[in-house]
Amino acid sequence: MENVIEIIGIDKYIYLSIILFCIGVFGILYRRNAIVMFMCIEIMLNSANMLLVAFSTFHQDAEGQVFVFFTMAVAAAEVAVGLAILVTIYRNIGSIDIDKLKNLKG
Amino acid sequence: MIEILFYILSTITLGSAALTVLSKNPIHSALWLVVSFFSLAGHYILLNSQFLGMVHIMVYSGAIMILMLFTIMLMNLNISHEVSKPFITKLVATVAFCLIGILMLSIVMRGAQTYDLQYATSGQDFQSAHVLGKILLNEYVMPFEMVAVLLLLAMIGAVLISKKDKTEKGA
Amino acid sequence: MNVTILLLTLLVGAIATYISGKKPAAKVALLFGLVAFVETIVLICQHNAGTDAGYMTQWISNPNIHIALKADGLALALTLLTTALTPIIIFSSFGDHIEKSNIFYSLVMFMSFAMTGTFLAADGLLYYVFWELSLLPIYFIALLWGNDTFEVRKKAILKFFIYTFAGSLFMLVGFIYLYSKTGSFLLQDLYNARLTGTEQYWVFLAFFLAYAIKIPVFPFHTWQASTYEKAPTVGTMLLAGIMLKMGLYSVIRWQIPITPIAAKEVMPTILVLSIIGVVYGSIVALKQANIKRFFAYSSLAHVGLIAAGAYTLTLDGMKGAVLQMIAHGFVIVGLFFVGEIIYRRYQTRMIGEMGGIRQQAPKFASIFMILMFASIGLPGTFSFIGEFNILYGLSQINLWYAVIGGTTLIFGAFYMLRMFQKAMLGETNAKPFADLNTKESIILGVLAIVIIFLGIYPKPLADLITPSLVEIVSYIK
Amino acid sequence: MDTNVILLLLLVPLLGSLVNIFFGKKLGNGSGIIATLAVLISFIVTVVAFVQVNGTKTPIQGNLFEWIAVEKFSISFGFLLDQLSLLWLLFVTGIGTLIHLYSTSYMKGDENYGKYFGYLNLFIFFMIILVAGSNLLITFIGWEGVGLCSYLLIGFWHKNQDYNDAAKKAFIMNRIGDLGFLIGVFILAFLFHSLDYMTIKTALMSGTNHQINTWIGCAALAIFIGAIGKSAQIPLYTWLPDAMAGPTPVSALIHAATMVTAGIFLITRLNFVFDLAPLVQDTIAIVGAFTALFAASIGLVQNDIKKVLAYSTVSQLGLMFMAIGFGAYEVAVFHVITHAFFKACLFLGSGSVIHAMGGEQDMRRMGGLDKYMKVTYITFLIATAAISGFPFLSGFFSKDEILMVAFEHNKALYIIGSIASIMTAFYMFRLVFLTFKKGFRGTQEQKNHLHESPISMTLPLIVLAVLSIFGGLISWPGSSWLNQYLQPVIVKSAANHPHALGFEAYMLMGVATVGFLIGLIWAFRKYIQKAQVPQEDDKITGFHKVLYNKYYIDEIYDKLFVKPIYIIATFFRDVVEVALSGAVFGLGKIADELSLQGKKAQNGNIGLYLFAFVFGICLLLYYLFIAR
Repeated sequence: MENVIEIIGIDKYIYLSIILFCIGVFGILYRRNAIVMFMCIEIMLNSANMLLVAFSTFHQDAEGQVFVFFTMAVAAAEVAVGLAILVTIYRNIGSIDIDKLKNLKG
Repeated sequence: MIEILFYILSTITLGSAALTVLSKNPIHSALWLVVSFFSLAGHYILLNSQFLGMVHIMVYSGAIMILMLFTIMLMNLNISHEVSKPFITKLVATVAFCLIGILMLSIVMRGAQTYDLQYATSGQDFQSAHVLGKILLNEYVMPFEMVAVLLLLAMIGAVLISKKDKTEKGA
Repeated sequence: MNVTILLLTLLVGAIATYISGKKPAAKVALLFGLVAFVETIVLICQHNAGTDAGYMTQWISNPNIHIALKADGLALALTLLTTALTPIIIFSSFGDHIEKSNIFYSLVMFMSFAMTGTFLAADGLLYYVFWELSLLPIYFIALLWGNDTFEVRKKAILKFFIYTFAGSLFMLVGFIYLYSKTGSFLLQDLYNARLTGTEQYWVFLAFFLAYAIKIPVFPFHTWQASTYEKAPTVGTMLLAGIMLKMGLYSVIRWQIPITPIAAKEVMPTILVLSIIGVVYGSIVALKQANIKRFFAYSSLAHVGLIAAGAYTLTLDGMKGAVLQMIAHGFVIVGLFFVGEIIYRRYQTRMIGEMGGIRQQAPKFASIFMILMFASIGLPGTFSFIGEFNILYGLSQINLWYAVIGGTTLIFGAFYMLRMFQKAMLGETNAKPFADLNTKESIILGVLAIVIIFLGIYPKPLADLITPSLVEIVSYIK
Repeated sequence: MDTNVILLLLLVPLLGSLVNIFFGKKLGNGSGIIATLAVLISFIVTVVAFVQVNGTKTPIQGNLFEWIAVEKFSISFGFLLDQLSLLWLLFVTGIGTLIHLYSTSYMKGDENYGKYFGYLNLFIFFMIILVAGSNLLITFIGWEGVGLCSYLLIGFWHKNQDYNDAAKKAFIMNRIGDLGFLIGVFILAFLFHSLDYMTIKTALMSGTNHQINTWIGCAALAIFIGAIGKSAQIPLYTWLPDAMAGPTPVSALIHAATMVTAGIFLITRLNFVFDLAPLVQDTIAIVGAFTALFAASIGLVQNDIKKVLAYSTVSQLGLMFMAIGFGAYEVAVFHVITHAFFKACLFLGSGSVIHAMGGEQDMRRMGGLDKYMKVTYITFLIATAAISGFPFLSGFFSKDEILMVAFEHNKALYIIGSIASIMTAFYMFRLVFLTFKKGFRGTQEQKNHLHESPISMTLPLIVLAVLSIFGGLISWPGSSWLNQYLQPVIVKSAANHPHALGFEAYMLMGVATVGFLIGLIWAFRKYIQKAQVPQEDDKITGFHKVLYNKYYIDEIYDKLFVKPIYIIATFFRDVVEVALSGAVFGLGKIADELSLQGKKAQNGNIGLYLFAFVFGICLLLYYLFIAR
């Protein structure tokens, strides 16, 4: 089977993941709904994941994919805890608008 | 043929990601994100990482997104009562987006000119579930176990955090 | 016997004083102070006989830090100053009512320990630790037992603490840089570090900030007068008598030999600063109303001259500086004690509220006069030896330094005599002034004898310090 | 043996001083006797040493121990008793003994009687160190030491703040000179790597090193400044008249006979240095001449008996400096000695008068005292005649020699010196006439109190008067014993060539005598024939007032130096100190302010943090990948 990456070109994957990542960044800056921001974080994580997979294929090495594995696990844990926190916040102040979370004032 | 497939998938990925960000309604965002994740899984399969693609669908589209949707519904956020940010914020967000995008792209492009890319073709099997499993349980057994503990802890933590503090309320 | 025993004596003294309780605290402290003094004498005798009393052992292997104590003549001379003045200072406060006296005297002993350690340390980090350790007791002594209301003195004392501490941090940075270059904090290794001119320049500056504030060199002196004023007299004596000398000693021991090239380059600037300090301190002293502030500014002038001597980088200037350090230590402790004696009788430190004391207390007046003339460097007193050496060293560099620095002769006489006239002379004061009691006579008598004896026969001390200084000068060349 | 002589010489007065200071109260009147004996012993020792040195022609030398060591040389506690120092010691201890004796009566009843003698003995001790030191720094000990004693004795009655001011002024002005001295020491040390008189002399005599001449000049100038301070020359003379605040015997001993001549001594001691600095010598001569004239003109109108004598001292010292400036060291020394005799006599005589008058010093309140105090009057008259240049008294010879030397070198300075001499004759006889002649102008109470002083006071007067008469014999014109005696010490002397007493010399003597007569007659006409009495202070006008107020020099110094220093001191204290302190606090304030501003950025707005975060990442990326 021919190497897919050779046909498409690793650079295309890099560009794709960069743009995806930037969309994630943009979302985080653009939105103020905490859950949507979470989603954006997932997008960013996924862009990194995809690059890992692409390079794993590029180098014909499985280790990159192992890391994707771990990333997913960490992401899952993160989402679980993060959402729990959000729920608590919502329960306390009735909103998950991050502009209202100003208790971190110095 | 594969290239076309790649471009189609990429378009779906980027488009749905953008719609995730831009949708007013969080539920729509979530749904668009699911689309994005599915397309990413498509990329994985395109890259011959079928196992990873499946895991991705299960974890992200299955577990994580369901979790999020549930949360949204729990909070009754289906209507878009999010106050949109002021114009200046949006502008700055766009500027930041362009800036970081251009920066990263230019870095990569500069790099691309100088590197002579060598595509490795060993022909060996390196990404089947069989191989991955062996690596995970040999070389990476320690982190693997750690991840298990992490997930357990995350679960306990999530339960603990979201639990209503009865004693405090009672007092 | 080696120097660790001396240090341990002082440390144990501090602990024992604390444990002993309020009543006997002063006596216990005095006892340990005297023991330490005797030990110092023994050490000096040993040193003169040719035995090395130094001590060295690894402390931490990585980073490479040693407990290294170097007991050469220079260090021993300054140790002698510390251990000689400590009992005197402790004894001078006998009979004063001091709250929680065990803590107080314990802090005094601890400070003596830290300062002795600073003088003896031959490892950069150990030295730095001692250096900072000595700051803590004086901070508490001044803060808790000082004059004026707590809020007022807190401001002054905190300024002093932060100021000196901030300066020392630069020194620490300097040491860390040196360590990264040489892989050792040992004095000898640092001496042998071959630094380039620019590196030396920065290290020199880092050290200079620490020392200039401690000494203090004009214009880093602003903590001095207010701290002296607010601290209790015991604290002021410790500060002016010994602690200032830490800075001056360090200049000679650490700064100059480690960074000789930079020192040579910067020398004129620092000499000018020091000499400005001499003139400036003298002039400001003229118009001081509080006797402690007055002595503080006179100290500024004297210390400026000492710093100038140290920075001449010549054997004569440095020798003069060391001798003058010791002389100034004795004299200024005596003068502050004189101020304290007046305060005990009149409950004032304002020079304007004194006057006409000589008539009532001739003994006191005589000793005050001896101290005063010692302070202005009359030949035959110890101060003259140092002053002469310093001015001679300065004159060998550029005569004008000696001329301007020499104005201390004139200004010193001017402000001192003016103060003496206002405080002591004139019509008999209406308020009674009891002449010296036995304790006070002993203290002042001892100081006066030391000052005059060493003024006539300074050779033992000069011989003690000369070989070390010759070695240091050899690093400069 | 030599060391023992030196130790004996030094330690006896020191011991006397310590005993008197520590046990003075217990000794009572005994302290005066002890002190006098101590000086007497020193005098005897000096005489013995003098006889020995005069016989063997080799100086007595001794080093006690090493004192200060610097890199290139060391300074020992060494003493040198050669012809010059022995000569000086002779009259220091000799006159010292007499004045101690005088003081035992004069100070009787003072509450600090013991301390007074302690200080006086201490002074003798330091004076011996000054004179006998074998190197410059030992001399400097004495130099500062006598200044200290002068301070202590001027301010002896320390209840009076004016006296204390005078003492302080004396010490500080001396210190200005001392700085000059020290600078001179440094230059000499730099040039010769030694401070030993002998070593420097040898180095200079053998040396062919001509490029050091400028430095030699500087050293000479610096040392001359030291001498100016101690010997009260322009511009540092104002302390000496004020120093009259001390007890009169002190004025006689310290401020007339011994200490103030230390400047002459020092320059004579270092004559080999000054010989190489002709410019400095010229300066000395000019300064001396002008001081002589200046002080004499002030002396013309003073009404305080001691002030007149003080200005006369300054004037006479000026003449000595003039002689030194011409390189005629032995002439100056000669005048020092004769001056010591007659000026001590004058001061002691005035002390006797003041004693009799119960502390009154204003001549306008005196008059007609010759009837009450015969001995004082006669001795005073003799001394006055001597100082004014009455032919064949001691002052006539010494002053005449100075003027002769001046005539040889510089006619203008000769004229100035002569005018000063005429003025001297005038004000001295004015003093005598106002004090001793005509009727008594004081209160009745004072008149009843008038009495001749006791024998312990008149004896010194008589001895000194005799010395004033015959003191001139030691340097009889033409065959001077003094010149020969001092020959080993003085390298090159202007007066060394045996001047045959030619016509010129006789003519000058004649002129001097005429000058003396002019002064005498002027005073006689004014105060005896016309019986004038000086006006009260507030009636004095015109130039007379300027003179009476000493050309306002004190006021000028006050405005020019003292006041500005106080202003600067206040400025430093109130402005600079506050500013510096503010700068330090300012650093703290800046930190405080920064943190306040920084706190505002930490406003809890997560959106803002995120923006900052992203832009920070952008910067980092830019820096890491593009900028480098």
